[in-house]
Amino acid sequence: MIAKALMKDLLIGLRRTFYYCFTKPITVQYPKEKLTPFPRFRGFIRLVKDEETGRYKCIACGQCARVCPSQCITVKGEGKGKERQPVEFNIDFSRCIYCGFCVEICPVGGLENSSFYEGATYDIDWLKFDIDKLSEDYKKWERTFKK
Amino acid sequence: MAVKEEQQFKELMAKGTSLGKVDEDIMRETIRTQDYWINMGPQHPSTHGVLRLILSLQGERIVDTEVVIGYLHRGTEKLAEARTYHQIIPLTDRLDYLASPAMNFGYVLAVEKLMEIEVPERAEYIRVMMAELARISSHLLWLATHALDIGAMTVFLYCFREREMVLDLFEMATGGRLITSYYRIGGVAHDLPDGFLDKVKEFCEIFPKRVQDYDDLLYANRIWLSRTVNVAKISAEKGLALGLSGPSIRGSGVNWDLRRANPYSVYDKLDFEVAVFDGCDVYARYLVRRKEMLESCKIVKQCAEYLEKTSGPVMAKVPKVLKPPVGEVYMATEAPKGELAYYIVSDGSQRPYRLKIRTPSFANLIALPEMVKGHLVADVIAAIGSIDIVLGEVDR
Amino acid sequence: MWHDLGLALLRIVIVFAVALFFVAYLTYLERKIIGHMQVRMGPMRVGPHGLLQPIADGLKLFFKEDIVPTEAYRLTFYFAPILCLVCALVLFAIIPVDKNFMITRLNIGLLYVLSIASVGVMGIILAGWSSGSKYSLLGGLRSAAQMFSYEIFLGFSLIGPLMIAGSLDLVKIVEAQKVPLIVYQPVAFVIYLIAALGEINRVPFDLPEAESELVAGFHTEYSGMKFAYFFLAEYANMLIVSAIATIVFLAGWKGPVLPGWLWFLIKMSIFVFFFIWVRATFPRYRYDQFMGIGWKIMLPLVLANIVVTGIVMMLV
Amino acid sequence: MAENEKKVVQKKEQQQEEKPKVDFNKFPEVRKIKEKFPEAIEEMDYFREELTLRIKKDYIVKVCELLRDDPELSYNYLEDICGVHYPKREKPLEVVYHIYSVSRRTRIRLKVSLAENEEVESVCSVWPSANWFEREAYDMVGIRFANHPDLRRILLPEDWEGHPLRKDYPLEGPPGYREKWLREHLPYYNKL
Repeated sequence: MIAKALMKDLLIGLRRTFYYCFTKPITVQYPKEKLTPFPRFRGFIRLVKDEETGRYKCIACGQCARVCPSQCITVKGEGKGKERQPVEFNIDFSRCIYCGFCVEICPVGGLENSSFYEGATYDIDWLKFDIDKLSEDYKKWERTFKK
Repeated sequence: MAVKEEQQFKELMAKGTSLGKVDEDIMRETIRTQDYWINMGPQHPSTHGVLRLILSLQGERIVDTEVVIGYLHRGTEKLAEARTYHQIIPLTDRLDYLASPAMNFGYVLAVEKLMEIEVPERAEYIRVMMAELARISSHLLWLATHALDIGAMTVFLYCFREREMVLDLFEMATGGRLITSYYRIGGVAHDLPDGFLDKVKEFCEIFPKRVQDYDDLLYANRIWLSRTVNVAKISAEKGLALGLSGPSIRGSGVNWDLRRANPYSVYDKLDFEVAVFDGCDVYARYLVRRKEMLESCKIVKQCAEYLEKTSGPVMAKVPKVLKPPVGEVYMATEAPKGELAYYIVSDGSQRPYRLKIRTPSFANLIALPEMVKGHLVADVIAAIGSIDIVLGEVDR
Repeated sequence: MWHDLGLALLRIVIVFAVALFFVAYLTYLERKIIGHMQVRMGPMRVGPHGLLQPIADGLKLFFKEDIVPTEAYRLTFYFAPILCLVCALVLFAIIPVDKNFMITRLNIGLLYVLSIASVGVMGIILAGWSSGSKYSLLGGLRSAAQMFSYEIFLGFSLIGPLMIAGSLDLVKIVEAQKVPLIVYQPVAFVIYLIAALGEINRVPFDLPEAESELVAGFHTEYSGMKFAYFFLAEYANMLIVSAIATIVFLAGWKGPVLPGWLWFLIKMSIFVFFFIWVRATFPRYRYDQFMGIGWKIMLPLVLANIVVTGIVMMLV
Repeated sequence: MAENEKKVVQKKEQQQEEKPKVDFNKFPEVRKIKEKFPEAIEEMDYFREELTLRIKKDYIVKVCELLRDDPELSYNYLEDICGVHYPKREKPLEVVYHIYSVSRRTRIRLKVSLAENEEVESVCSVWPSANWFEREAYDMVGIRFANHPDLRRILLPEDWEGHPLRKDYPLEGPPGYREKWLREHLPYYNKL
């Protein structure tokens, strides 16, 4: 009763906010500071090139295109057996839902999830990635966006 | 004019709400007044998305509520009929986007039940852990927005701080923060990364202390109590008849948690309490979810301890092309918001013949008009918050 | 004569410039303090630590499109925010910041404050009514009931101190306090604070604009500068209420060592901080509960306070 | 690998065929219904530990009331009502009820088959929560419920044509819909 009259319940709350008034903020000032995503983060998809030979790891088997729930991948390949390479590989990131199924199903590890996530753009064509753009270093994408 | 109003009034009385007749005493207390219609939503700060309520008011007192939904209808069930069993997983993520692992969980369990797939135990523990983390994150977001609706805006950011920790855990293990798509038919996508379990344990240590923060601001606060106690009451019997499930019905004293009642996965091996409070009001539902967060934290801890000791496969041997037998299953799981069930009709092909998703929010929303009848406008907000709806789930 | 007029004008300019500056920076201060209480930073982008934020906000609001709903009563719709702001700013005229520094000294100072404040309420009611929107109307209705009843408690809670001070003149009230009146009148002080929260629409009593229920209450339909007027009026009222509390309960500019105006500002900012602090902490009352508190708890308390004060004064 | 898969599938199919005969009289639900309404049950099935009863259309409300009110059964919670469209069947529409007993923790599935023009009695009087589920079944599959208090569309707009979850309803909307939509929005979507 006395506690209620003295508004103890309210004072507890006031104490809590006052305490946090002097602690360090936990927020990140986004465009200035950025958090690095975890290695598994599913960002934009990249087409991996073999570092030694400079050829695509992809063998254009088309499994990624088939498994894609939003059907945003188109693949065309040339050559036979081990020589088979993609000549056309398009991902429409305006449709992509970043589920990672294509990366998961790829039998040769030809695709990977980069940690690039800043895909907001005024130009929707920018999101339609072709084979050259897909195999670029993803840090370059950022520059194209900022332009 | 007066005669016409009287006529309208009588018609309205005869029509009643969609669930029953309006209590006439509430309708006109002492003075004769005219009804006042107000459109709450689909764009309104506290309808948690695109819910639209048409309230008819006497002053600020609610006479009748009509709930209009469908603004977020994406045709998930139709889409599912055109996709393979595997491709449906990302669709289920987007039902309750605040607890997507729990949404995946129900679906993969349903397909596994249909195909009789035995899932490795380690995978089961990982799934349960993720689902419980999702429950914590969903309840945190619920508490955040519920408190914000009632005006306590600081709780919002405290809750988000802890939710961020859970999302970080999700990102670390699954690669997605909100839309995890982590579960697979027969297991999970990957094993847990190194150092993950330590982070989980750290979270389990910190979290109960942080709950104290919210308690300081809400638990005994007289304003919070006066806004929630005896508001939007619904009895157990009525609640069940109106389809309430999950925390919403446990706040009315019904001890019914599908994790205990019909244990699935490894819930029967885990030690946790079902949170039941019998206040029947908004405050009781707050208490239920508050306790549930702490219980989920316990479950996560147990899972982490188990997973630390064991290793093994996280994926059962499942054919790449899934062709379940002809038949139908109904798999109900306890999602953060209530009973989530998938009803799959299979015709033996790669794609489900029919996938009906019974979502908790949809069923819980049916009880809203009954709850808020006779209350004030401000209580509608509290009631919506207390049944914890997500429009992605309501409209599917 | 010209000399006096010039001096008066100078005072007016100084007081209003300082008042508007404070009002503008009060928004910044509020966002910053609440930000830190919520473990975030508040405004950080415009200028160092977001110090130019109020100016940026002002510019933005100035260039915003001015929308008038078709259902609105145009004249009152335009007039209401101006009424609100003018009523709030006019009150600064009699605030004695220091013994000799004020625009004008009225011997009925406190009465003037209470009466002008109740005119300011009309602005809000008119805004709610003339917007032609249902949410605004509900907000206006709420504010009508809320403010009229809370003015009663605000007035009554000041009567106790006034009996001791023996004057309505703000300067005399301060000079009559050898010890701050809060010592003699703690109940009146608490009631004053609560009533003040109700009077200036702050959490936990911000029902006229309860954003989660009524979107933005009486100013739902307002945009651009008209919205800014309401915004400024609200914060100006907050300053006024704090200033009155300082004068009546904390002995105004009196204090050792430091100059009087600084003491005044320090004491005032304590109240301002308190109002912001409360906003960060508490949920919002429901409309009927709020009125219940006023009429069932505060009115008996404040009347008892007056009676007790009177009896004690007779005996001593 | 592929052979393995085939084997697994074959195994599954074999299991399917070897489905053991179930003694349906061991279920109290079946006994009680048979006792009271001997003609009500058309067909019984037991698959993946789920009991399915196909009920004659006219009996559905009576059976539901029995299930709810009988103290031994006490099916007090309606989980779901769902419509399924089987265009090849003689009676193309099917309503599926999932009912749960909170006290006994058991579930039962009832089914009602309907021809295209037939109506089924609404179970709103038994469980008020059926209201929205039935509206949804009407909206999505086009099943009409008699004596429903308020049978309108629930998810789709009032003026929508057709019932999307029917099998003959194309995935991309009604024919011409997409073109019409594109024509209306073309200035904005030109860039797409």
